Amino acid sequence: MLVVEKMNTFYGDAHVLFDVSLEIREGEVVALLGRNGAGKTTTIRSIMGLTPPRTGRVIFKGENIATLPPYVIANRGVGFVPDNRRIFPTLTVRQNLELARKQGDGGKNGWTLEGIYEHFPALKEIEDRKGEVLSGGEQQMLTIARTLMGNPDLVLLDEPTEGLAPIMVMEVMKIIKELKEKGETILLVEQNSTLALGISQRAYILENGHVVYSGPAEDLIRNDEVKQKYLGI
Amino acid sequence: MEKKGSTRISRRTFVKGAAAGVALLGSGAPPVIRRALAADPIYIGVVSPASGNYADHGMMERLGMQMAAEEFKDKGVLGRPVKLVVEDDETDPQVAARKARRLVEVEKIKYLIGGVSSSVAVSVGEVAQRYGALYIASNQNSDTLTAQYARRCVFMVPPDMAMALRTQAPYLLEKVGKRWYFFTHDYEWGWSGTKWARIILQKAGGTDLGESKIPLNTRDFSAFLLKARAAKPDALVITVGGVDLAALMEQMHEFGTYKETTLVMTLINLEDLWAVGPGKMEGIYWMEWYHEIEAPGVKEFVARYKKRWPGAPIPVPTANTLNGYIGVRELLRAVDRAGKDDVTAVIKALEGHTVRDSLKHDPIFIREWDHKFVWASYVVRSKKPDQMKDRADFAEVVRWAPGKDTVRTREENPVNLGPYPGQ
Amino acid sequence: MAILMTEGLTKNFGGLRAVDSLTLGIEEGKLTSVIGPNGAGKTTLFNLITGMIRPDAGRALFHGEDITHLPIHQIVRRGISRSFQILNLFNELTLFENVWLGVQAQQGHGRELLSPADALGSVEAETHRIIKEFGLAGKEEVPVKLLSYGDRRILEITISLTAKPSLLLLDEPTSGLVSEDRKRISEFLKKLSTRLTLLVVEHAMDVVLSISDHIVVMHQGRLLAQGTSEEIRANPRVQEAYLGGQYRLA
Amino acid sequence: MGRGNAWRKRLANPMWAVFLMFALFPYIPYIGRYISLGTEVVIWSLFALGFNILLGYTGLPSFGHGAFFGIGAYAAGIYFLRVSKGLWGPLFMSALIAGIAAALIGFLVAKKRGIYFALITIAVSQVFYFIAFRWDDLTGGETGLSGIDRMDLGIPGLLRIDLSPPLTYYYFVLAIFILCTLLIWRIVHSPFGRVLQAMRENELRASYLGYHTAAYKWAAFVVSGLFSGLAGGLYTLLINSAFAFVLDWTQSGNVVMMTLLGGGTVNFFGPVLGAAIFIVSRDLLSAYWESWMLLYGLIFVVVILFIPSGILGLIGGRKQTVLR
Amino acid sequence: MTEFLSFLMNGVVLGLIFAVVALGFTLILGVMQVINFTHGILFALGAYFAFSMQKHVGFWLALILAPLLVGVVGWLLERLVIHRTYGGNPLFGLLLTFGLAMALEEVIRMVWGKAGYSVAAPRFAAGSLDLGFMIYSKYRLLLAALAILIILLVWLFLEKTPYGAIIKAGASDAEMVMALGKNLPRMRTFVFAIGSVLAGVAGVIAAPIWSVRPTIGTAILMPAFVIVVLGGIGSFWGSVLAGLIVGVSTSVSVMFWAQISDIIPYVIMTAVLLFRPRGLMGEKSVLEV
Repeated sequence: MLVVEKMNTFYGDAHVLFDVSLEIREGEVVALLGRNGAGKTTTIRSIMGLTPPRTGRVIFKGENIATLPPYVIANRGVGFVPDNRRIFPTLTVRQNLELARKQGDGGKNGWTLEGIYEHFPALKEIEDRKGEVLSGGEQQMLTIARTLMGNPDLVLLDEPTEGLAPIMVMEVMKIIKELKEKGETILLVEQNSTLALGISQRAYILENGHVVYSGPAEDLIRNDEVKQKYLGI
Repeated sequence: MEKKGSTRISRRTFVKGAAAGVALLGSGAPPVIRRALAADPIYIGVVSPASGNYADHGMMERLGMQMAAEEFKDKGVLGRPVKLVVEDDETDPQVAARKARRLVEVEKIKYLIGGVSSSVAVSVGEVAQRYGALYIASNQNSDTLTAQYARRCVFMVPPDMAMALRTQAPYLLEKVGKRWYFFTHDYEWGWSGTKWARIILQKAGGTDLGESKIPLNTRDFSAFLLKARAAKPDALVITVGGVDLAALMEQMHEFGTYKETTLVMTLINLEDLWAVGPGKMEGIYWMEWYHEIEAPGVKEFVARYKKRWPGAPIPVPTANTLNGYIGVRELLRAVDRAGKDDVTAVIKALEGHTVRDSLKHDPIFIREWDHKFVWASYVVRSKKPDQMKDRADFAEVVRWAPGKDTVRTREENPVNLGPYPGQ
Repeated sequence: MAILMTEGLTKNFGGLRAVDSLTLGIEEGKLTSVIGPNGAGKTTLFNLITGMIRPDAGRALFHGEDITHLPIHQIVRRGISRSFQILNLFNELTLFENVWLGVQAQQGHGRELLSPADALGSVEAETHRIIKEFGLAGKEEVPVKLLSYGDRRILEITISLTAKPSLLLLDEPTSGLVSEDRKRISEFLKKLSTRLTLLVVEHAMDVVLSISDHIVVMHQGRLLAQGTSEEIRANPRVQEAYLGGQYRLA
Repeated sequence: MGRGNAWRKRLANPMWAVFLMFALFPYIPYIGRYISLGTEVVIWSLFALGFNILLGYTGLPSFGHGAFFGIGAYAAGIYFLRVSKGLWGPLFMSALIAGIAAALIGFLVAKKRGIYFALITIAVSQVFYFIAFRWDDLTGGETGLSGIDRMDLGIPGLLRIDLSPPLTYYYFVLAIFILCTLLIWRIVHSPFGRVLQAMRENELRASYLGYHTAAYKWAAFVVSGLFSGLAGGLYTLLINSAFAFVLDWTQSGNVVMMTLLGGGTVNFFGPVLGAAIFIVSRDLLSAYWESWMLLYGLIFVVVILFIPSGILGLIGGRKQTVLR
Repeated sequence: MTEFLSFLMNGVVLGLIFAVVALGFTLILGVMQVINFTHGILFALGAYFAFSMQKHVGFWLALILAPLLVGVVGWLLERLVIHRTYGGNPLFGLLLTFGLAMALEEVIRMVWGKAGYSVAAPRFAAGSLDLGFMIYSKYRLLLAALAILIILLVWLFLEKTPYGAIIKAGASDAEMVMALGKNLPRMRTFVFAIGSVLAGVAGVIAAPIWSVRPTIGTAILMPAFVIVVLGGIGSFWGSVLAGLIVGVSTSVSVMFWAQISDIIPYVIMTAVLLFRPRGLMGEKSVLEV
């Protein structure tokens, strides 16, 4: 579904991603691991067109989207869940969700507002509250739900458990698992590699902007040497 | 009510024509005479607003200046052709000074004319004095140009505010009443209007109901109008000009102020009335000049204007036009009288001179000790829209006073002009 | 004796309590590490201590003096310096100039308006000395934005040392570095800890466990546990609560 | 010496060429006749150089610097007319009073940065504009002050130079300009000047090195105000008058534009080039086309869109850092 | 007392016009972070368009058409040049629009001439009305009603429509809006056009009382600017409140000390900024670096 070929990305003059190549197949959950500053978030931003790659190709559903503006990429079916939630603080929960709705139905799961509320009953209860007053867990749930409202074919999930209480971490992981079961295609960026590997089929490791490892998740779980070297565990 | 659609289309072509005319005078003369005029031209530098608050006034004065210059097209002055060089002062004294310096310093021009706002006149006068050039302030009315800012190299064409009020105030006391309220534009010119009015009012034992000082660039006058209304004056004596006046008149109309009290403008220009349009203000104005007065030569002058500037934004000459015309004409005549192209000689030729064809009811006398042009001015009463015979026919003249009766005397305004340039 | 004490330090961001009544003592001469998941409040703690933001409650004492409301430069002059997780350098200036500015600040020449900056011999000499000490010699004239990431990481620490602090706060000094560089930094930190007190936020557990005299574990703005490497490794609360049973400490 | 020359390389020194060009200006055919335009260019160059201490070196976009120029202009005029007729007195006062005003305003803005800094400086300069218009007893209101003579330069009994001819005044202004330029050059290359550049690059880091950044910004503001005020004083003596119009916010915009146009963010002499182009082109344009403002405004647009680092930046300077 | 009431009333009317202008200004500033110096010119264009149209189409139609035309001008400006400054240093936008404003003012002079014109108030609203406690201009009452209506419409638009939600979201996190599939460039153009329409409509309704001149744009710009900063960037009710404060303080100070009436807004603004840098109701200050 998504093929990233030799992507090079810069921040100003600084070269951040070096020939990054990835592949995600339909219905797969792929983990993207690595230390802080390894380039995980930049990879996601580059795919999304927020920090467009200078060279390389991003093939989504057979078309190169590397040079398209982010809103076109989003409308082609890529969903983005940012790492620091980025709820719109002045809008209510409901407005946050409705905002993300797209024209046409698209997407195989056909998420609607009702469907979202059914799936995230907690959000229904707080639908008239403004984004700025939500707790961290509520915000995280909302940001995932908001992306689902766009009925994406591919979800880019950036550090969904960051800064959450353990109980919320479990909650969020449960949601991701459910999404996986519903057949969503997911690229999951996580600090917590144990958690991420637990639900992924395959994994990539980034180190200083280079892909240094790729392979099935089960292999990586057993490969202590690689984990020690690149993930510090 | 507004019928400007047709004039506006022709306006741009008109402006173009006017600009071309200014650039090169004398070129249309017959070949023989042109050979005679082959000498260096006499240049006059015009520093006049083409942008800024008084742009419309500037346009009107330039039309008059050019008419005067064209009178010398055939014979020239001292056998030399006449050229006007026009610079935009942007209604900004600093820019005006820069332009004036440029004219004097680079173009070596000896004669300057123009200046609608008093600050511009002061700054250009300053340049003229420093460089030993001659400056004719064509259209500013503040008293100070012939008092604290009086200079040997500066002449002032229009009547000043002392003359305005000494012409108008007696009429008001006689016909309107003795309870006055004042609107004063809060700067030099505004103060002098109210000052002279108050002096006359006090002498006549009238009641001074107070004053609102109106800051420059006021857009909303409603507060002042309400305050004035509360005082219930017989006459609301207004010395407000420029940008702000149109808005003031508009709002007086809106608040119906003219129904409750008589509005008195200590100075109004036809340009301002034209901008506001007929029927917006009823009252008594002082005007320097009016194109309908029955003085010798006025009809001919108006006809000439209409012929020369068929597409002009205002179809009749205004006081600004007249002053521009008189300024350039008298300057050139003075050069001719002096017999040489020399500033001191021309100043001397202007000083003490009397001009018979003034287009007003009395001749102009150019006083040698303060360089003031002493001539008449007029009190007019507005016409109702249905009485107007055309759109420019705003008023009827109700009184005039000769300049010599209203101008300040030497005792009132002792000034010393200093030495002649180069002495 | 604690060189730095925080007493009930609290900071809220909107509805989020980033640092929650944190009371902590940092021992003089030791290397203390602060660990905890992203969002635990570590960087906020650094910002509070160094005067970048003001706490909503509580205070920080340095050598017994309340520094809570001092401006940044005053705190720096009292001997607290820091590095940043996200590189915070003068990017358009050269490496030399970056260090030079720090040395000049320390020597107090900044108020001289009319003397040529190039003539400050002592600043220049000290700058060269420091650049050499940190193994950056030869790159003096390179604009910082063109340096390699590793060099910039090292410069980030170098420049914070020019203030000659007695307490140095390092926010993820090895963030984004490759293994060799990380080793270089850990050794360097170890050496450094013999000269001054260090407070380090770090994610790389290998670094943390090998260099720390003392480890502080934060979670959700609170102090979860503290102790030596061994104690933390053995602490069931840390294992249970912070690591949620799913993390595994090496 | 050796290492610090990075700073120097960045500003390859065309100073002597600039001085020489100005010195020879009156002898250039045709435009050399226009001495007072030349004088104006020199004065505005000084103003822009002073301003650039803030914009180019400290990275603070003051959008109200016309206020200091105007305050200097009035200070010179008022001192001359009210206190004492002299040459140095008014000039000294113009720098001093503008410096004091800058010290007061600097107090308000020293902790601000970026656009926010611009906003407050615009607002404050407007207050001075209105004061100049309203306080007629002091400032002459709308009519301004005039009759401010240029007194002779000299030591009593020894030397007298009459400054009233435009040419002698031109060289007098040029002499002051050269002195001030050397001084400003010195300041931006002093330890202090480097702290300013450090703050421009990264204010937070500068304060973590132990610099009291607010105090440095304040000082930069005051120094910049002093030179701007002196330029205003020289201007008053040039036009022998002072008007409230100099305090208008469009004037403040003009000095920003001059500085950017020439390349003040990349080169010490950018402001000088900018001032020269700005003033001369304005003079020429307005002499030949009534609607010159149209072209003038569009030049702004073109400069911002296509050569934001100014002309010297285009020719090849360090990538500009202030504006992006 | 009656006198004071009339001054207050005037201040309110003045403040409402200011508020409409400032709302457009703050919308553009809040969403695009551009300090739009052309806003005054857009106001002036509204007045001039209305002046040219009213003779042919009457007051009400001009009230609709003129602002729309201004919106088109704003749309063009944004598409052609202003959008290029987004995301860069805000100073660029400021200087660019500064130059554009200069050029456009000259265009007004070239098209409509240098002189001013008066604009007639609609006949049904001419003259004054006896309110019992005071006599007041009918047109001003109409103007106040229109201004309030416009303010409410803008509020409803921002609060109750999906477009409003997108605009508000875009003001707080433009990138995220884009990542959710919204065409941000188009939305920004749209917001610029809406801001222009607001400036234009304020120009239309203010024209009959201020008359039109090429310089009215410059004259309205500084008050708008003060109001936006005073009220807090991007704050809807902040702008309305600050508009009223500026209007009322200007008007009422005339009663006591007319000379300072135009300094007062700046003094209030400076004082507020000293103690509350984000303005009266600013939630987040986009201007603080």
